[in-house]
Amino acid sequence: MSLEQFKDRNVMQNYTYIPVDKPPVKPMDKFKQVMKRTFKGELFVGLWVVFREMVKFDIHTVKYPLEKLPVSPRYRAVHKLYRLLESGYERCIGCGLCEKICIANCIRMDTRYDENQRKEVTEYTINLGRCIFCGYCAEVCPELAIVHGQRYENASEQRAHYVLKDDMLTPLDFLKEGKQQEYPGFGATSPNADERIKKTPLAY
Amino acid sequence: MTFTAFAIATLIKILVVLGIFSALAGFGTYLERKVLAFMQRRLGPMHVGPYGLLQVLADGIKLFTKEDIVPQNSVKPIFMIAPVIGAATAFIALAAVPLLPEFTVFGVTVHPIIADINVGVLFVLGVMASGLFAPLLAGMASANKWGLLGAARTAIQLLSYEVVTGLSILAPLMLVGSLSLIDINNYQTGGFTEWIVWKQPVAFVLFLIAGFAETNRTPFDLLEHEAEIVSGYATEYSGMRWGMFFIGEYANMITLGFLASLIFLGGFNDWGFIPGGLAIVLKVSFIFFFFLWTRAAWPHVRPDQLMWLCWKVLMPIAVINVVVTGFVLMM
Amino acid sequence: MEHMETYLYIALFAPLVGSLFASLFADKPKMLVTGIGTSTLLFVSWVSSVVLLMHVYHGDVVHVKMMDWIHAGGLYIPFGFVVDQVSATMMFVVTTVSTVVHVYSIGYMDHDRSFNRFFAWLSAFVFSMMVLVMSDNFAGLFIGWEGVGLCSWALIGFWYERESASWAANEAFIMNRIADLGMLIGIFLVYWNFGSLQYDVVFAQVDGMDATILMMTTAFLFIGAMGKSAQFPLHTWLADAMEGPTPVSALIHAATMVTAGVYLVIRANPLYSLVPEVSYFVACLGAFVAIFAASMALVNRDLKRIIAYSTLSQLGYMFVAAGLGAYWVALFHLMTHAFFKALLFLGAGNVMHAMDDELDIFKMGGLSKKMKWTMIMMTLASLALAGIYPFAGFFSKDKILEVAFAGDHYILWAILWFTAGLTAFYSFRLVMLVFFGEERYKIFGFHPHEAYRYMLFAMSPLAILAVIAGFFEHDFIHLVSYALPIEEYEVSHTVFWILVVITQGIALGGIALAVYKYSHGGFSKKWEETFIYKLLFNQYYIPKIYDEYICKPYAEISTIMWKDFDLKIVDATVDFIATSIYKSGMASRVVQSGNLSNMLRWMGVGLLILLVAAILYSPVR
Amino acid sequence: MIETIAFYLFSAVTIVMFWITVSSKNALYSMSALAAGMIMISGFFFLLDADFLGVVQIIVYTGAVMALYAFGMMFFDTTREVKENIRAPKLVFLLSGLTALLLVIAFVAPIAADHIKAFYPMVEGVENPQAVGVVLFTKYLVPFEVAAVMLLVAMIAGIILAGKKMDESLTLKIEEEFQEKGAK
Amino acid sequence: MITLSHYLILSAILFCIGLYGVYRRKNLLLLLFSTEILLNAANVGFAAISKFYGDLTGQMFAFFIVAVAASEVAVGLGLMIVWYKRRGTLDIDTLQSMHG
Repeated sequence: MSLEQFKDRNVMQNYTYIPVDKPPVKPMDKFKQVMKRTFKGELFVGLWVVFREMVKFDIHTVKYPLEKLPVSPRYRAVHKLYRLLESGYERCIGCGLCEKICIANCIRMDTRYDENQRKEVTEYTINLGRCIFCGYCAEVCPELAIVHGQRYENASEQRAHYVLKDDMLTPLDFLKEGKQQEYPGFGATSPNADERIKKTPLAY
Repeated sequence: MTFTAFAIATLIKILVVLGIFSALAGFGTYLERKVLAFMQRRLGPMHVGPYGLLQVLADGIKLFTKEDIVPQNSVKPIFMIAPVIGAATAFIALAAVPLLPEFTVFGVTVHPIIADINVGVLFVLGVMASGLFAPLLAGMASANKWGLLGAARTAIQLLSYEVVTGLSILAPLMLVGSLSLIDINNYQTGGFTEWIVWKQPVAFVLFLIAGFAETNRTPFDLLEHEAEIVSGYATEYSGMRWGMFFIGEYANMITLGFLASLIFLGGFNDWGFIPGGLAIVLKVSFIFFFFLWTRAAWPHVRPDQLMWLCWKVLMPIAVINVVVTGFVLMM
Repeated sequence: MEHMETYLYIALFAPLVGSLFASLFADKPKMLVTGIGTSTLLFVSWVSSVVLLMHVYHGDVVHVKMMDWIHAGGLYIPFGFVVDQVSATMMFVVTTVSTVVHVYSIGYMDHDRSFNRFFAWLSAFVFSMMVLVMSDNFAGLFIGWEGVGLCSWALIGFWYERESASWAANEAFIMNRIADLGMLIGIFLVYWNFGSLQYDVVFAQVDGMDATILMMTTAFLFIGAMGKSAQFPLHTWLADAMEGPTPVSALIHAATMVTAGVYLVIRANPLYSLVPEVSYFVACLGAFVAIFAASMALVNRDLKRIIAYSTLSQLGYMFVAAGLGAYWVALFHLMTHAFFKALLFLGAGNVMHAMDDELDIFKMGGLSKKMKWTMIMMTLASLALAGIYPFAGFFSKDKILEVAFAGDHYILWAILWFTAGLTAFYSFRLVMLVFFGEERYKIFGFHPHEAYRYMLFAMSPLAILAVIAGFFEHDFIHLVSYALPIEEYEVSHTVFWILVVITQGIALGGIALAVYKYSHGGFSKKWEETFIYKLLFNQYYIPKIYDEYICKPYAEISTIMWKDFDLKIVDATVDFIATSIYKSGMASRVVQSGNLSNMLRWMGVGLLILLVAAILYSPVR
Repeated sequence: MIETIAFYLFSAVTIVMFWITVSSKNALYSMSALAAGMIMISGFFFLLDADFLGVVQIIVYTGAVMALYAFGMMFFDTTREVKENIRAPKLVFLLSGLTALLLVIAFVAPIAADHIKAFYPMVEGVENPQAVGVVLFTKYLVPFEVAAVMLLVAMIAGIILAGKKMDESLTLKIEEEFQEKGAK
Repeated sequence: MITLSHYLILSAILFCIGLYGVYRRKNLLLLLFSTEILLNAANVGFAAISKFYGDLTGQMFAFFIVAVAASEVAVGLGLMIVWYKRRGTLDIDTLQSMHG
């Protein structure tokens, strides 16, 4: 299944509206309904449908551990923390917006001023056990430093594994190999963002 | 035949039937999962063995090795006995069912029926009816409100549908004039056109519907309706005790398949070029498949709909069928 | 024959239907429809009776068996009806008189509160009477017998608010019960000896019977007849029964019920004819009552009582005839008497109505101007009663005298002959005092008026019959000859004519005396001082004697029995039993704890005892 | 041989089961034991060649009657311990023991023997259900119909009794209930 | 060899077990259980006599007893439900509002 198919969210043409009558109340009406449903063959329609599917053998099973379905780019799975491409520093500027906005209270950060009087992030944890993957943190981040990744298999044997910053931060060698893709997904600006910006009075 | 020979033969038959049908019951679960999966565009068990064939074995091992949990407040002896009743009644019911035509092995003619009693049909029905004690006692003994609800549903559902079963089977019995399943089978020796189902289509449909209720299958599986009462009477069960309920249920399904085949579908008579032994296996298989088929196709009913269906629709139809049959026979 | 049965049932049950219909409205205010309805149904019954009479005229008999009434062990009593010549005559008489009386009563009871109830009872009476005369066995006869008694009781006491009326009703009823006991014994004797109660079965076996048994049977049956027909000494109730409404007196106490005794003797004639002793006693008693009652009628001042005594007297005549074996004569006199006596009573009813229920004839007089038609009809009836040619009474009464003379019973003949004179006298005394002479009613402030026109019309058939009934003598003889023995009396022509002349003479003499005396102011007062007058006026002191020598000692004995025997012995015994049971119940009450468990255990104890008994006394051991 | 074994086996099981039924304090034990005993009784019927009766015993007693009782137990909340105030237990033992003794004596002593005559003798070669049917629908037709009517009446009575509003009785009303009604 | 006496004695014993239950039980439901035992004991006796005298009358009686038992359960249970709804207990000792 290609990505384009996935992006097409217009599913309305496939909807079938089922008219719902009031359920019968009187015993005679109930009996009529049963008779109607019995002899109209609705029951056999059901039987036929499943039998047809069995014979057609049109299996839709994804052998999951062996094959996986593609994930939408805007999928909100485990977070990623990005680095600056040039310097390899973390993008996070320690503004603390993500900590403030997190409704599950799962982000925790400690900051201090370093010797250059720049803000330095000393501790940064996201408790994935509590996270509800709402995406607010990614949306609020001014630097695109925290984004949602595609990794949805996060089973583990220890709770401690759920808070490891290192798992989320792009490894340096990875960065050097140029594998850190610029994030187009959730929280990123849309491709046509410039067109959609309304000019403010200040711009004049 | 001497007493000893008789005893030995019977013992062997019992063992064979027990073994085969236990295995069949296990295999039934595999079949069910596969068929349901295919009908739902799935593959079903695939990983254990080729095409998941060894899944049965895996499940068996799992059930046997699981911890046997007995809740503290339950009535322990009865809690422990209840699943046994379920399995035992299912197999006892099989005792009076002629499974295959007579055949000869090593020069010995074998009657593939453990006990040929002349009230065979009634015996089978009676024993299957007393199988209701398994879920009933299980639910009542397990000190669990879902269990109790399941037990209550057992009482009303099985008790009510017993009536329909009995009445629906009465009309064919009137035609044949005997309660022995072998006599009923012999009545239909004439071939395809002689099947009782052509003479008693209404009875056949009623018998099947009631059979669904008696064996506690969808669309009438209210005793363990997952969406409503967790797992009904089996909520507190685990391990092999839980498994025994299912062996009983599948054995009952097979018994019912045999009954329907023998009474309505020509039994183990030769069917055209197909020899009788194979014919009945085919018929039973079809009925078994039909059980799975409906499970895939049809939704549950509500308990009140179930009772309504039994007493206000099926039973009157059954009575009318019996009366009409009686009049026709008199004329 | 089939449709004859239908007529029979119609004649029998039409009055019953009328009675039931009227009784539906018994507690409602007057509804004319009850009167008209019952009268119509009675007319229907009358028509049926006439048809039956025509049918049996040539000797046929209609006999139906309606149902098996009692069939227990050896006792078998079918319930059937027979219409032979005797009962057809009776039916004709009964339905005729009662139809007339019903129509008459619509006018007579016009202003009565219990109009509907009256007709319910009256029709019920007719039904009972029909059962009595139509029954083909003694049991049915007895039912009718008791039925007419009951209706008579209810009708005498119709105005039960009056003490005298209810007293008279009870008296009549009790007297009749005493007599009925005798009758019942007679019926038992019949069943005991003949093995059946069917008339034909019984009468067929009469010949071989023991004379004593026959005598006892007939005697006891006659006791019943005496009660019903108010013969001496059970006669007192009839005069008192005049408390009832006048139509009732006309129907029950003149025409029908009181003649039931005569009917019984006629019906049982095969028995009586075999027992000359009893028959002769019957005749003697009849003659005695004839003169005895007539003598009392001579002096009585009460309009209805005079007629009642005359009824008694005429019943005496009938018994003489019956006792002498001339049953058909008795029946004939019964019929003619019914017509003119009913007419007389109905006329008296008119007079009473006119005089606001005043009965003393000395307060009347000169009513002929106001009530011409009533006067004419009552005079006709009185002439018939007196036996003047050509009125109906002449034929029947003269026949009785002839029978008595021909049978060599000269004393009886003499008594009857004298009585005929008395009869003529007192009937015309009544007519004179009521209708002629000075108009004394004005002194007492009465305003008499003639009765309703339709009442007079209703009476007219009776008047006509009272005049002409006698001319049907030969037809009557022909009719009853199929059922009753007809004997030719050997009286020579000369003797016959002499007898006629003598009888007519004394009757006319009596009339002449009465007319002469009472048109000239009546007898003087000094007559009232004589012993004879007092004796007669007080009815021979018989009511007093009954009261003194029967009622009072009986009351005393009753008191003694009540105080000494009943209270001290019977009650004490019963109380002792009750108390002991009560006490034992109190004592054993605790056993009944209501606890199911305990009861089950008691049951177990019982089972144990039974088991022990079963093992010890097993019959198959 | 096998009959003897079966008889003694069934007897032992039945007696034990029934004893549990009458003596157990746990109602569920009682019910289960009773049901088991009933099935064993049907075993006796099969031994006695009364096949049809045996099947009827299973279907009616274990299938219907005991299930109804179980249903009742759920109604009455008696699936657990039953508290019973037993009075005079010795008397109970004495009574039933004596009865047992007497009955056994009565049956051992040939009191009833040799006096019974077969009115409807079993015919050789006719199967039991058939024979039963013939007798039931000829000689015992009227009782059979009466029994059918009785069952119908009982069914209606059961439905009516267990139905709504039947627990409100005017005659058995407790004083407070009246006042309660009046207050409304 | 099993004779009639065996069955009759068995029947007697079962009957007395039932009797014991009837005497002892205070709970109405359990009391009814005991009565079922009584009926079944009688049924065994009937069936045995039926067999050993070759007469079907015994079985007929047993059938009617079964019918009676079924009716008894239907009505009895209905009555008990009514009683339980009113009183909240099935103890017989509470069931004596009519003691003398």
